[in-house]
Amino acid sequence: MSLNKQTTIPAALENIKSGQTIMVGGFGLIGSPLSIIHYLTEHDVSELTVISNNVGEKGEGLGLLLRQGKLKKAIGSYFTSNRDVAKYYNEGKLELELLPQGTLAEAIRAGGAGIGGFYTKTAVGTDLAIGKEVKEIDGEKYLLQKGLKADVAIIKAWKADPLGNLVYYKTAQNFNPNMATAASYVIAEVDEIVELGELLPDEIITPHLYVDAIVKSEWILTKDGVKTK
Amino acid sequence: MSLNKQTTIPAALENIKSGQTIMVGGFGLIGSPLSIIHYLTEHDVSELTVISNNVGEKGEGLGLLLRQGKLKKAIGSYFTSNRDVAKYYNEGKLELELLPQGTLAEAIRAGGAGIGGFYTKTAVGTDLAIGKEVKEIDGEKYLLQKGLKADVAIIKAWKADPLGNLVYYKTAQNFNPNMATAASYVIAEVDEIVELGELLPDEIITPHLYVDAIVKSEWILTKDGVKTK
Amino acid sequence: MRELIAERAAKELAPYSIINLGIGIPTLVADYIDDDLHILHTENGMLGVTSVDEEHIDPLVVNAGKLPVGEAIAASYFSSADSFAMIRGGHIDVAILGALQIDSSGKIANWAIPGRDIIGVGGAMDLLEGAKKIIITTSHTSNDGSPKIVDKCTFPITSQRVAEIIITELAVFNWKGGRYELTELMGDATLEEVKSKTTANYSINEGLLLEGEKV
Amino acid sequence: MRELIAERAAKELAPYSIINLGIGIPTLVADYIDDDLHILHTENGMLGVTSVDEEHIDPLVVNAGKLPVGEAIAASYFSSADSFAMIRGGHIDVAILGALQIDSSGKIANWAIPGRDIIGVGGAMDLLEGAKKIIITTSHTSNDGSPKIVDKCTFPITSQRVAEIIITELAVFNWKGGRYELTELMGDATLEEVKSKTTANYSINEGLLLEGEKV
Repeated sequence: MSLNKQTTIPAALENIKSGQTIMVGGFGLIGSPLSIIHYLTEHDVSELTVISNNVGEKGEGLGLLLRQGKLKKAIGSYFTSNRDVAKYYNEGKLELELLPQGTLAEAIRAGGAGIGGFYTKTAVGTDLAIGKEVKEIDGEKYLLQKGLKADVAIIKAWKADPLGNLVYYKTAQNFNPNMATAASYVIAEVDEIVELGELLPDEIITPHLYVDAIVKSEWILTKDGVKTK
Repeated sequence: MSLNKQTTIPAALENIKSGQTIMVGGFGLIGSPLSIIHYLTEHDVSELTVISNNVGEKGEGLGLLLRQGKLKKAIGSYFTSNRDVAKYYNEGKLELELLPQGTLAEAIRAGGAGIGGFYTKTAVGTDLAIGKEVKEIDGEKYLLQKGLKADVAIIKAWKADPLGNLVYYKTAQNFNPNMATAASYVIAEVDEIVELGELLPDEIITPHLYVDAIVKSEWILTKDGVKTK
Repeated sequence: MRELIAERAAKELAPYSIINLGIGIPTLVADYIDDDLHILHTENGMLGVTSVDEEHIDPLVVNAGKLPVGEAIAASYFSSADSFAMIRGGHIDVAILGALQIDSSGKIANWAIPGRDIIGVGGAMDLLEGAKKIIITTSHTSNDGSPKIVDKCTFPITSQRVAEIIITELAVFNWKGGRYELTELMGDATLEEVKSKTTANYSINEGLLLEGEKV
Repeated sequence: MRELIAERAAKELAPYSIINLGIGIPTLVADYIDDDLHILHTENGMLGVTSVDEEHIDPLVVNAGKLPVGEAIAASYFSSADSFAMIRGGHIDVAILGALQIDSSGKIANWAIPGRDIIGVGGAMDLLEGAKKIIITTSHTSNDGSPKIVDKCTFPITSQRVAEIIITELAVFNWKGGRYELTELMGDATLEEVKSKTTANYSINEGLLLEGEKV
């Protein structure tokens, strides 16, 4: 198999355009594609809708793009830890859509799996159920959540082979494998690119059919914060 | 961790009672818990509803239980290859519920994941949509499928540790990891039980919290059919 | 005849496409593709299917027809739910499937025969719904000589979705502008022969018409 | 005080239960459990969480509070969707969570404060809905001294589901027959003190009453 999906970050970013919906992997900065985000700060793009658990942290990760005014809307579960989010939201500079974390993760999986929507018990009878369809199934109440899809997903993996098979590192996995399935164009930032055949069939988490481009990481999360490699 | 879930097949089978719904792993005989099924032929049980892609093959695997008259109903996607199924069905001795294979797999996953139901485009406008709810989401038609759950799941894995972490063998995986999540009591038949810690965190497919009992396989599928080990 | 159809179908496959092969003629397509350029998916849970020698057969490594297969480099295995997530989610480029009937509206019937017990569907509906492109490979007529490419399916349809390409031992049809267009005659087949064995409404590509027949 | 509550909560945990710990006091429970008997799940994708020495900290191995954790023997990692499938699907035995308010009907408010922007929920609603048993660990009153165990939550509730156990620095309540029962006084707390700091309707276990107070 001679196909090689490795490319540079700037080349991969040609696929991200203003007004698009972008999924961004990570739990805070853990497992977030920090290098791609760094290049996005220099990429001419605006009015993005991001689907990500958080908007990075204050002034870090996706938080950088927020401060640049590149984000129009954020769909996620926990925006509290980046205090800039409340500020931009109150100033009318950022729209927010808050989902329970499990509903968010499942909606992304559903989007990738061709599931139009699903019924969850989570959030039934709470303020997050306002405006959502309720259905009784076998005597229990459920909320309808539609699947989520994106134009582009930028994700972080540990290792890739040139064809795009991916494995993840411990709790840096989080939303990344789900987002890999749910976007029209998927860019995987990885720490290591190994020879074809080096990732064993049983250890591959994301099969290559989900991945469009592989780029090498340049910025990583260390004990002392985000650093260049 | 001193918990050891290994037990004997007869002891594990005490959890299977007449009238229950049982999920049975496997694609035909591949990845089917053949040893547990063998012991079930000697277990006093009847009126079972089985959820399984097929009813084994003719006179093999689940096909043995069909011939013993232990099955009341089968929910699956492809009953054609076991010709006994049509015979029992026509004689009114077996109820059938036919689902597209992807809908079956997703319904089992949903049952295990606390999803009450989901919308799929598969089967819209076909005979398998008769009597099912249709919903339009973002301009496209979808069918509602409820999640499936069972009282007991009998599955086949390759290796287990004593705590119940499981890994599967190649295409013998199929429905097994999904069924492991969707039953009140899960019995995993495995070819090998390894020391705690021998299965690496990154290779575990079914985390132990899904597994209630581990039993060693005695009958396996070989090139020459089902044989004792 | 079956080989001829399979070989022709293989020519439709773009490099590096992800392909799912149904049972029957579609399975034969595997013999005509370049393992280095095409990637086979099987819905029972494997990406990177290849052929296997008799001596290396593993009874636990099979395709959706339960036939032994081999493992290509960079292959992966996954659960049934994950496999159908790929199919339904639109991640399979091409599904090559057999058919009992195809009709003027592009609909396919390939899972059930009226009068017989309907007891199996397998992955047919998911594949027809989810794959980005559908190629139907089939004999042009049934064993009894009756047309399979008909005006309206009398067998239960598999999906509302249109199949883009039909390849038989006589002809190749492409879906275009709301109907099938006959784009190629196979072997020695003639327009007349195709016409006599096809009750579906279809157009004929200009290149296949004699000068006088063109509209 | 926080340690006292955490230590008491640990006593509620059956051997080999699968436990998810929320942020705050619940996180401290980890210090009082036996790693050989209890298994910790964290919703960001790990089963088999343990503590970690300063020198072995890996910035990419964290719990849901983004604090560094260690990997117990037989641990496993998984995606967010798989992790919440475990939670929502009823595969977590116990969730120990903090609360802003708990009311007479057993409902919990622990994700939003009226008047402040509602911009974070995380996994709170999933855990409260999906875990088999809920233990609430919280200070008995707010920083301003107002009761947290109230007649009716004035803060937005997290779920319609009832929390089975409440543990504070003053008391332990168990949900029983449609209301909370005060089953234990903590440290030197008295029935009077609990009564004065609790506006919820609750019953008192007979064993805690003096002979004359029993009904």
